[in-house]
Amino acid sequence: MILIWLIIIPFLGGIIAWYSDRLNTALPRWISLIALTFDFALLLALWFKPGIVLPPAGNLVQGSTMWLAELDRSWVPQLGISLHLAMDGLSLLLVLLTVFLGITAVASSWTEIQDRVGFFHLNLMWVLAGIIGVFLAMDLFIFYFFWELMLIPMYFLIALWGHENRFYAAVKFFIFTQVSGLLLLIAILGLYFIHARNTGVYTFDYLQLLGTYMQPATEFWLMLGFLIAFAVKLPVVPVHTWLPEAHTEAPTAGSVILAGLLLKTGAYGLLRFTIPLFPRAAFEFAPIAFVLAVIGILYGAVLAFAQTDLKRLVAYTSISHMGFVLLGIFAWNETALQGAVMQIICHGVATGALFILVGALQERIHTREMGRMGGLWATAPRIGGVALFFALASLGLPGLGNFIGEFLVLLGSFRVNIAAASVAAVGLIAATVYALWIIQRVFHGPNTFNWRMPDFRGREMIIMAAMIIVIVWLGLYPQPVFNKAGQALGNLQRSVDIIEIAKPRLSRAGDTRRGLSLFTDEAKRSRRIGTVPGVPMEAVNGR
Amino acid sequence: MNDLFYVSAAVAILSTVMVITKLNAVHALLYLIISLLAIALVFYSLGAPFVAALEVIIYAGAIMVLFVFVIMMLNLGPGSAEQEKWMLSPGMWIGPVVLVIILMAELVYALARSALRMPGIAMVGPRQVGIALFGPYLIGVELASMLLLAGLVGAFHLGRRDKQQAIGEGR
Amino acid sequence: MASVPVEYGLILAGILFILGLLGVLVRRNIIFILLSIEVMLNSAGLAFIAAGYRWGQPDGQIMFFFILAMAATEVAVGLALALQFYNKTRTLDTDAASRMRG
Amino acid sequence: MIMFKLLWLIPALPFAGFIILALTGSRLTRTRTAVIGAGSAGLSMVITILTGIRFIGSPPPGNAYVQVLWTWMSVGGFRPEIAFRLDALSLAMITVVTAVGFLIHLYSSEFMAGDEGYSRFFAYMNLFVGSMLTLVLADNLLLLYLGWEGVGLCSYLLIGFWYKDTYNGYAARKAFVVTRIGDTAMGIGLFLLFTVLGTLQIQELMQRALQQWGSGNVMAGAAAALLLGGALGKSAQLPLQTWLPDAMAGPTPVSALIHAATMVTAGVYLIARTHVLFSLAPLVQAAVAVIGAVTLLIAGFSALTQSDIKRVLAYSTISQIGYMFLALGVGAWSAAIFHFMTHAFFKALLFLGAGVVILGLHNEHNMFKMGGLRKQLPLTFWTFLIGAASLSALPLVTAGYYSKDLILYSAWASEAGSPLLWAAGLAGALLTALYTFRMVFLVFFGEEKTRVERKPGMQIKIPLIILAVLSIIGGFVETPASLGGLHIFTKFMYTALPPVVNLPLPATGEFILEIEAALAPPIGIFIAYLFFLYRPRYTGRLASTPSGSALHRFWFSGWGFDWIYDRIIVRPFLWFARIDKNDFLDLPYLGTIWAGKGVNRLLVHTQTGKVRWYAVGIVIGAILALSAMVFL
Repeated sequence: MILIWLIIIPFLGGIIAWYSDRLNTALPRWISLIALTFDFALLLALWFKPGIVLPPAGNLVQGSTMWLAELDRSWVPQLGISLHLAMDGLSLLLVLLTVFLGITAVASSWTEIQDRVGFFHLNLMWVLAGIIGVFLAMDLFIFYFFWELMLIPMYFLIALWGHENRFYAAVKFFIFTQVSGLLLLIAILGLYFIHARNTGVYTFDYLQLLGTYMQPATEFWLMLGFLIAFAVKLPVVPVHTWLPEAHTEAPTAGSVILAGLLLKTGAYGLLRFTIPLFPRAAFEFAPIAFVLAVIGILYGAVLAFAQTDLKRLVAYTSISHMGFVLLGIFAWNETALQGAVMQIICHGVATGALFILVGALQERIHTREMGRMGGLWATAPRIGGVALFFALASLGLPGLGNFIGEFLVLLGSFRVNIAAASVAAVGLIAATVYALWIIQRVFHGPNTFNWRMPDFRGREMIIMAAMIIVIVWLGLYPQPVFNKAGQALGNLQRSVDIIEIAKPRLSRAGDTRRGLSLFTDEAKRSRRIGTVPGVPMEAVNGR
Repeated sequence: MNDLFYVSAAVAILSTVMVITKLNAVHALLYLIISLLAIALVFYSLGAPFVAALEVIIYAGAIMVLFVFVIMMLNLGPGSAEQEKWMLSPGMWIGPVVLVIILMAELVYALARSALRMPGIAMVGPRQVGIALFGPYLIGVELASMLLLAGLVGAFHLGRRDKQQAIGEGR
Repeated sequence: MASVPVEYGLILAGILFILGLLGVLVRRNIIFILLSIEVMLNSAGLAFIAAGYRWGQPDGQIMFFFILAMAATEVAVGLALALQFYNKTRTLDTDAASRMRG
Repeated sequence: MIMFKLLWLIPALPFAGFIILALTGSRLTRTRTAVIGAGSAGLSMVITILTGIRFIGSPPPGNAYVQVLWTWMSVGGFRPEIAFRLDALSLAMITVVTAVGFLIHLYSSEFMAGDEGYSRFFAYMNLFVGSMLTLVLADNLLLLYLGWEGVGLCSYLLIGFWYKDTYNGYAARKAFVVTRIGDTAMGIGLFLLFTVLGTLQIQELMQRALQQWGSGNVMAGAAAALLLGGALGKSAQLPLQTWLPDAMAGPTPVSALIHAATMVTAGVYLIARTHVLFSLAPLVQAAVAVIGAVTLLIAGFSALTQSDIKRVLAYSTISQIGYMFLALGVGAWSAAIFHFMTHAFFKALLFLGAGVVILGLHNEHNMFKMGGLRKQLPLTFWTFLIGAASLSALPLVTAGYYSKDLILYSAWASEAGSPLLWAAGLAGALLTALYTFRMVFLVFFGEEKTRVERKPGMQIKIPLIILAVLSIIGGFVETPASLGGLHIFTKFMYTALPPVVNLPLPATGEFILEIEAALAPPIGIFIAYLFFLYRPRYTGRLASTPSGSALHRFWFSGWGFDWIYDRIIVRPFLWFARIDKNDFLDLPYLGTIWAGKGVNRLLVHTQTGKVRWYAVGIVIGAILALSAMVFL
């Protein structure tokens, strides 16, 4: 039941905040803050719940032992829809991130939003509720419901409280996500009917749909449907162009949620659904995904450098950073996956903080154009110091969380694809270029326009301090996060392995995955599954 | 009965042609009434006397009277025929006629494909119609009555001259 | 009683229908358009009657009854619109009412 | 053992200093800031010295002590720890880093006294010392990488310390980005090492490398080459040397500490630390030697033409690190570390002396506007002269002589050495003396051109004196065979690094080599005297010939490397960024919008507003529908 409360609390909090607007405009802020804090407390309770013993290797354990908390109620049995929410370590981390960033988003818009405060918080809280739902749903129908639920409030956040070009940005965002969402729906239905044809059971339940047998071509197309929906959210390079617009035009809280959370739903979808549901097709696709990821890393970084609008610059850095996540997910070994999860969390916090910083600057000097800034360090050293910190986090300075994420992703993917990992590493140089450019252009140099502005004070310093602590903690002692995620990722990996064992039709992609016979532990892995590296399963089975 | 059908069909077609070609609205209206009466005869020859009567009473009677009233209210005057002639330039006929002929050809072709010179079976009297009308079709009748009511309200609302307009004309 | 072939009735309905259609397409005067629509409705009714005649069932006539009700309503509303239109534009030319062009 | 238990404090104290200064901002008084800043470095030095005495007095088992603080992470067999390792190599490094670091902190407390960013300066400096110590003490390559990037960051922050000048920011970014290129190569090297050998713990790694790879193994070559990439960036060696001269934009103490004494030698340390890999890859090791030799010559020639006193020292640093690379390349690991140590002393001394001059002359960097400062700044002159003599490797009396002589000897005599490398080194020695004394003569001799406004106080004088003493006596721990054959330093190093493998050479051969090495510096000094003091006109005439001035410009600009990089990397990058500001990939989507609008514009014409026209549409639709029904 705790899971449904996690969703209902922000949902109701939003409604109450909306109505309380009439009494006092400060009330919605407090109500949202209290609701989210309550959620946070619930999550901490889940975090400290006694750990769950890892099931023995090679067994996909279904049912309650997999989860920290689970809720499974039949809803529309005729269609096989059930209200199935479940939380494992991965979901817990992402929901924690959601609530944490939600709190910072509320706090960062404390003075920025003065217009329709209640409605703003309604939208904010509903987006958060939708995102939490996405991270918890284990029924594809429910998942799709939450997936769509988070879009519409987001659309309003951009379209009503955004900046100059907000309608264009909001519509673009909506069309991109909606079209890709429809592809997702088609793919879900396709999977649903194929599963029903195979087994006669109509169900949307994730665990039952795992391992559905289908023709390779069908699997590929369904995988593509899932992939595109998540790739648009992530975003992967050719479908990324909604992101700079949306991020730039959204209000600060909207940008924080977009960059910190909405993008993560794409990564989560790839991790939880695309690869486990369609492992063979996904691995066949992996080389292309690597190429796209590498292009995204470099292209995003170069374009970030090219921007003159500070917020747009930060937006492009997200494309670059999420390229690492894509790389890590498709590398699909423990190191890379852990790195991807770490990158998801740290990017959420660091980029969220950068957006809050940009928002704070815009509130003070009413421009985002970097050409109109310069030398702000002298007048606002705290803002400068905090910005420097997050710029360094963004460029992957060791000792900060982002470095752990990027390093592990590269380390893991190096094992799978040397070229991709090596070229992706060049992205670190490009990241240096744009991160330092921000500092130079905004805080260093002469104060040409004679800006005078108030420095960060209480509220803002608290937000920033919390985010700095998280990043430093994750940079120096990330093990608690790895422990939480490890169990969930282990389950996901095992589910894929089992599918591959159950259906002895290893494709070429299987070889790619263990193609580097050079490296010993891949060879070990193969032995466990029962193949010789580089030899397809058919040969082993004598077919 | 066959002769009645053919003759009245010819009359109906001819008078309908006049309806769409006449320049004067009242003349056209009169031709339409003739056409309707001819069709009433066709109905009779097709074994539907009740409907034939309805056609005469409601169509040729009530509905046409509406037209007459409206034309009278508009009070178009002598210039209207010339204007109508100007509006009806000969070149305008070509396109519609071609389209319509194609449509007709298709209709005839469709009918001819299933050509079975099917004869009619029997006369269906008012009694049977009444039983069916107030039996299985009762809801339809109710709906029709509601439609008529809506039409009444709509016509009343639309036909009313709003005050501003009246003031404007009074000046 | 040698009866009329049903096809003939249908063909007559078709001819009347396309004549009405022609009227709608060609005439610009709203009164004539309404008249032509009456012709088309009537021909549709004729088609129903012919069908009912073929099967000897009352359903065709009942359909005609409904068409009749609809035609009456349509004429009432249509003529009211025509009056209103004439009051506004001082003409019956439908092409004058083309403010909705893109 | 209790002393060793305090090992973690050595890097932790400067970090603590950084945190305190960063949190308090500019609210502390200057004195307190200086006490915290210099004090944390000083305490760290005291602990280092005590630990070092203890280490030499009663070495721990295996001549190394490892202190594990906590497990950083444990993911899929990747299990780096936050652990520090104390052995002879790291002890030598941390001693130099903390000692020179503390002296420079002390110097800075006076040097920076008038600056508004006083506490920020000390915060960055403390962060640097902490990171450098982490780098040196790290037990695994990932922690080393943390320190490695940390020092790079501090270098960036301190070069751009006076941020209001856009040029400083440019120089700082250039330094960070260029070194990051090397760092990325190093990062890939780490991936490779972990993927193949399964650990990043340095000792474990070296053992596995020895077990799994034979000499000349491709993997070992690749790994060594990638690590070398990192070392080249950090140590400003060819082809990544271009950032160091520009890095002189930072405050002078920064140049002394980061860009002369410690950070830039991190590459030398890295190669020495992973010497096993390089031994397994003779080709890469040979490349190290060649790069060192070429760099030392190129930088030497550039130093000869500079007019900015700090840029002379910067090129000289590149050149001296070239010597260290030469030593590493021929397998003389200890010699490289020995030269690192003496270089740290005399180069820091030279920078600090130059700082006094610059401060005294109102930020004047141009040597041609100085002159005759000998009388006005006597202490600075004498200490500077000692530093210059040591840099020039003046025989017998200076530390630089002993370390450089060792390198030259190894370059000839070592298995991996060759007469060519030795010749390059010798030519470099002559060049070093030439440009060093050119600087001394221009600045301290000749006519007095300006008045010194500000005389140094005690906080500046003490470090100068101590460093001057170290620049002389620092070399007596290691002398060639003909001068007593002391081998205290190398013997100590052999507990961590293998000795150099020398080919048998007759004693007379060694003696001849020494004579030649000893003769080169005095000749260089004499030429400098001839050209820059006795007959400066010759120089002007030589430089004004067409080929002379072309050569001068070529050397002055650092052999055109900046120009080439600007053309092949920077400009294409900027060009692409400029034309693609609005993202080409958005074009297909914009295209759909345009297509939509275009079709809309076409279809608008169908909306005539005429009823009959719409009726025609219906008719055509009916015809089509009917056709479909009838004919299909």
